Amino acid sequence: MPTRVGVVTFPGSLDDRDAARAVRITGGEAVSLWHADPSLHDVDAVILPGGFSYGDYLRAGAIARFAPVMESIIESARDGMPVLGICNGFQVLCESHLLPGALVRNDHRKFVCRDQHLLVENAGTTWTNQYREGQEITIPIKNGEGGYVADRDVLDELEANGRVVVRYLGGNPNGSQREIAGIANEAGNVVGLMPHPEHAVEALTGPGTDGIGFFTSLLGVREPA
Amino acid sequence: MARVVVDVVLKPEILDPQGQAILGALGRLGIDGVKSVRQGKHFELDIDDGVDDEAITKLADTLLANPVIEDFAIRR
Amino acid sequence: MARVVVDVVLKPEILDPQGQAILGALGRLGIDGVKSVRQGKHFELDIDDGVDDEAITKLADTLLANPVIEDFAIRR
Amino acid sequence: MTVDTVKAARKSSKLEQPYAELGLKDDEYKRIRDILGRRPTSAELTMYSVMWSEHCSYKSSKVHLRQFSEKAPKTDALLVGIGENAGVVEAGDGWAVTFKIESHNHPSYVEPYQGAATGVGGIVRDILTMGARPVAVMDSLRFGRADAPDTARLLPGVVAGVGGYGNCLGLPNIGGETSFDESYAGNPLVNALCVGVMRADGIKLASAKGKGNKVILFGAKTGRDGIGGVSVLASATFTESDAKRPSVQVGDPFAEKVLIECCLEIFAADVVTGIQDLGGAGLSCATTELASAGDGGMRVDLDLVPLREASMAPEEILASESQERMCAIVDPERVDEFLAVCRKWDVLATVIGEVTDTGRVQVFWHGERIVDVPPRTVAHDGPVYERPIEKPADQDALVEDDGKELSRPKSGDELRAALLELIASPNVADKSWVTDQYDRYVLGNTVLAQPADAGMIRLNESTNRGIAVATDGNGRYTRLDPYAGARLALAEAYRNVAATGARPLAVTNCLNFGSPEDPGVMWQFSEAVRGLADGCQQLGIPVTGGNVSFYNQTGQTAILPTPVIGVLGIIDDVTRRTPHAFHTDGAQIYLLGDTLDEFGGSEWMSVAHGFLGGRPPAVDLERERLLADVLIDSARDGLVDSAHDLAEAGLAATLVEACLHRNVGARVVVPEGVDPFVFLFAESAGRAIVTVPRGDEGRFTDMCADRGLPFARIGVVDVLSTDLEVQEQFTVSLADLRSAWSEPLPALFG
Ligand SMILES: Nc1ncnc2c1ncn2[C@@H]1O[C@H](COP(=O)(O)OP(=O)(O)O)[C@@H](O)[C@H]1O
Ligand SMILES: [Mg+2]
Repeated sequence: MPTRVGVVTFPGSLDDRDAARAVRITGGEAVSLWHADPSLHDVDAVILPGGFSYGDYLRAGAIARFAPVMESIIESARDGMPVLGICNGFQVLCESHLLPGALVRNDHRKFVCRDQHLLVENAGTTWTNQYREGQEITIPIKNGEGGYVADRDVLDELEANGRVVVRYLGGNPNGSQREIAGIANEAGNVVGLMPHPEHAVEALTGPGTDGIGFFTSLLGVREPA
Repeated sequence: MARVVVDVVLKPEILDPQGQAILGALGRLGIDGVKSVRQGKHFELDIDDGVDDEAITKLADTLLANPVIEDFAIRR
Repeated sequence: MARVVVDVVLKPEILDPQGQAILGALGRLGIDGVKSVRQGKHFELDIDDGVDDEAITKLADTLLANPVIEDFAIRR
Repeated sequence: MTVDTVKAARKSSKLEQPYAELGLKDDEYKRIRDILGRRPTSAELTMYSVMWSEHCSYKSSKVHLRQFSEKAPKTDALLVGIGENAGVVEAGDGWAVTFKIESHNHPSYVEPYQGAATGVGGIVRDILTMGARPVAVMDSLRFGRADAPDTARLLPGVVAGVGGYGNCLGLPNIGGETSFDESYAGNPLVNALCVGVMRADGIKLASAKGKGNKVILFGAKTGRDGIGGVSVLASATFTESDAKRPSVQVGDPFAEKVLIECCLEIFAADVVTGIQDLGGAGLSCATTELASAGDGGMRVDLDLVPLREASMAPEEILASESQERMCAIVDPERVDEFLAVCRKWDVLATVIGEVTDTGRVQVFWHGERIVDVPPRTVAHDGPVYERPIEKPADQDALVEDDGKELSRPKSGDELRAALLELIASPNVADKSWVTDQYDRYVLGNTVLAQPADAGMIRLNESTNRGIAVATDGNGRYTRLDPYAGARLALAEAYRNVAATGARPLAVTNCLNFGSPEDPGVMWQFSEAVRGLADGCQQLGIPVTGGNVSFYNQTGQTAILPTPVIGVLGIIDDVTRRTPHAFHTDGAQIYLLGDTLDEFGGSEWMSVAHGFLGGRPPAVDLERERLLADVLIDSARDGLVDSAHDLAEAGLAATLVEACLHRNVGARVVVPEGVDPFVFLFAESAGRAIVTVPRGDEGRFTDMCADRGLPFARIGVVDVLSTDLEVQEQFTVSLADLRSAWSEPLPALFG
């Protein structure tokens, strides 16, 4: 049985099809989850995709957090279910307090879409175990509110416990504190990423295939080789 | 030094997608009794005592608000 | 029906690029004497008289502001 | 508030009506009275005035645009032609593609962010209306001088608006243009293009058929957006003192995103018999167009329309241009199903009327009849003008003075300096400052996007079939010779599509001109349309739709006449696409086509001498076709590993872009007997460079020779080199090229 990965669609989700495609390409089964349906349909893991849920006019992710499906996800995540939030999904995870901190308007005040170099710092999470610690990868970013901020104590704690999963290399694209591009919760099952690995799974349509590891990492955990 | 506040709101006849989105969410949040929401901008300025009302009005009119679609109010 | 205003501002320790940009533009406009600018959000709500302070505080605290990075003030 | 009814109009036929304030001419007003056999009600006057405006009726351009149909080449690929919301062409495997470009120039001048944003929103709805899923957008932008204060106000807002709306809709932006010329100061051009995809049997049309079928308005509420002169009428009927100025339309991309998903679900369930988007002229347009393309009759209860402001008068509701609204015709049996899908997506939907067999559009306001008109007279049989045409007095002198005597760089150092200056011109410089604000990845099918010659989208993951689209236009060429200018723009877009390996199939266009009341402008317009229609005929690709924008002028001074041409092509296998950048070490660089001493309207003339005069480059469409065939076939056969077309700033700009994209050096030789300056900077049409991997040169040159396409080997790619070397002339480092090319826009716009 392939791993069943739920991909949530909120009104205004955009990269949901892409996340589902990435799951499929890497051998998983993508199950689409609807924001208004609290059931997780027996999935093994959940991806909160990129986009502008509810237009993100108030604050990115602020409204999506209250969707019925989120209550179930929050509960299951606390019980250890793997959850990956990409871009808007990361923002939703922060708004839901599954991850600390917040994502604010880019320091240059513009939306930015580009191929971003990243450093994988924690290759031990559910979503990054197929990478090597210290591996450099290139994955697209595209965000308007991608600046990661948190209290200094929180930042120190993240650093001290290896919870900074990926960091920007070669220039900070959005003013994130300490160049943070992605973080994990304490248990490592919940990861939030500003970059979009689902857009780096096919050489034809992305800057390369460096994003595949995020998806195969999950499968690796479920089906040890 | 003085604190001046400038609130910028969309003109009443202009669509406010932001307010609409919030209003829509309230229902789902189970908060009743809110009839309308308009979202605007709020600026807090620290200024030297010498800066007069005229300068602040000019500032609000050119930089803080977009007079084509927004109105503003100044509080000192 | 009553009008309630909620102002949301970034906490002082959070960088405010929009405020910074305005401050930068002031020089070019020839307006002196502005020492700092912070940009926040301003919400105007029309509510039924029955809605109490507690409900509004909850609304501000859970939806309109993100307490991790923002403070808010309510005016009735 | 009192309402003007049909009954009242019959009684008070002498009543003075403010038709002139609404932009209607005396004879137009008289015609309305003749059509109705009485004075129009104020609601009818509203409908006629907005629908007979230049923007909606094409009254000045109609007689010219006919050529696009009259001269249309025969093609089996065309499924829906001019006249619908957008044309549709067959893409193979049962798929069809629709695309169209539209202007939002003036609104973008008034409020750059919202103007550009709603421009994207509008064209996306046109595409959606055809039954298609929108899959990509492009934007073609023109501003005044890059360093003008007006441009500093407009450009960042326009770009943020295009991005803000398109990004939030989840549509990849795959290309466009950004250029600058003094003449666009105060008249920026913001043209947005959208491409959509559907099953060929799923095309939807804007027609209201079937007596008893329901008319459903869905999407956003109706507000006082974009209501111009109509407020005169509204204020004549009631006295409240609320704001009557035309209000800027604000876009709600989230509402549109939800509307798209909702519509696609409705289309999939096959519950609509006709559908129309609400754009210019709002409900006036949608109701009369639907009716006149259908059975001809419709009853609408206008008081059922959900409003943002309760105090709106019926005239305002009819004229409102509120965004993110659609109108569907639905069988009564299917209405519940329709409404259920709308509820799922939280989309407001209201039955506002039904299709009738009266042959008239009848609008009621709380039971009183306020409109009763034959819909064709509103939607299709508007006024048609044969505007006077006269070649501008200065035209011959402009062409006469060709600037041939102006000094040209000669030495290697001078050529090097000229190159660095030219690539730093905002027209030629790196546009990443703009395009980095656009999401090009979303939907996961973007094969090529900026800065490729054309954007390319994979349509089908299993067959790898795809499409490519490019837009081009050159106001300077068109000013010098509008007939040739339109053909040059067509040729360039065609060539750009072919350079990626796709076969051009169809054309869309946005014709941006000054005032049609100026005979000189009308001459430019008629020549450009003739040139485009002839060109499409010659190339065998039909015009499938487009848009006209007149009155782009300040006082007596019009913009450079600017036809923007979009060409769409099909590629059977997107994995065979040709990228534009050098990347294979040792690949031989070939220049295809003929290079002549052609500098009329060139970027070099403009940058070096601020000069415009002479003739634009010659266009030979047979040659363009031959070049395209070679580019397409060599992509298919894997003979070339890069191809890049030559246009503004000639070979120089093309080489620099091909080197810098992947930071790869090259050595170039000037062919014997060729003037190095002409070689580098001339803008002769019908040219491209390709690189051929070592070992394939013979096959490639045989192909060119067999078909009679001139070619010259002009150099070699050197992956390890950090220079572009033009042998015996100069060497310039990639680093110097990069800073010259990529710094100007960030320096100007932050
Ligand atoms: N320059 C043009 N070339 C070809 N067709 C055009 C041109 N301008 C307008 N049309 C066609 O005329 C019809 C009406 O145009 P328009 O009013 O822009 O459509 P819509 O009402 O969908 O916005 C459309 O089919 C459009 O494609
Ligand atoms: Mg239309």
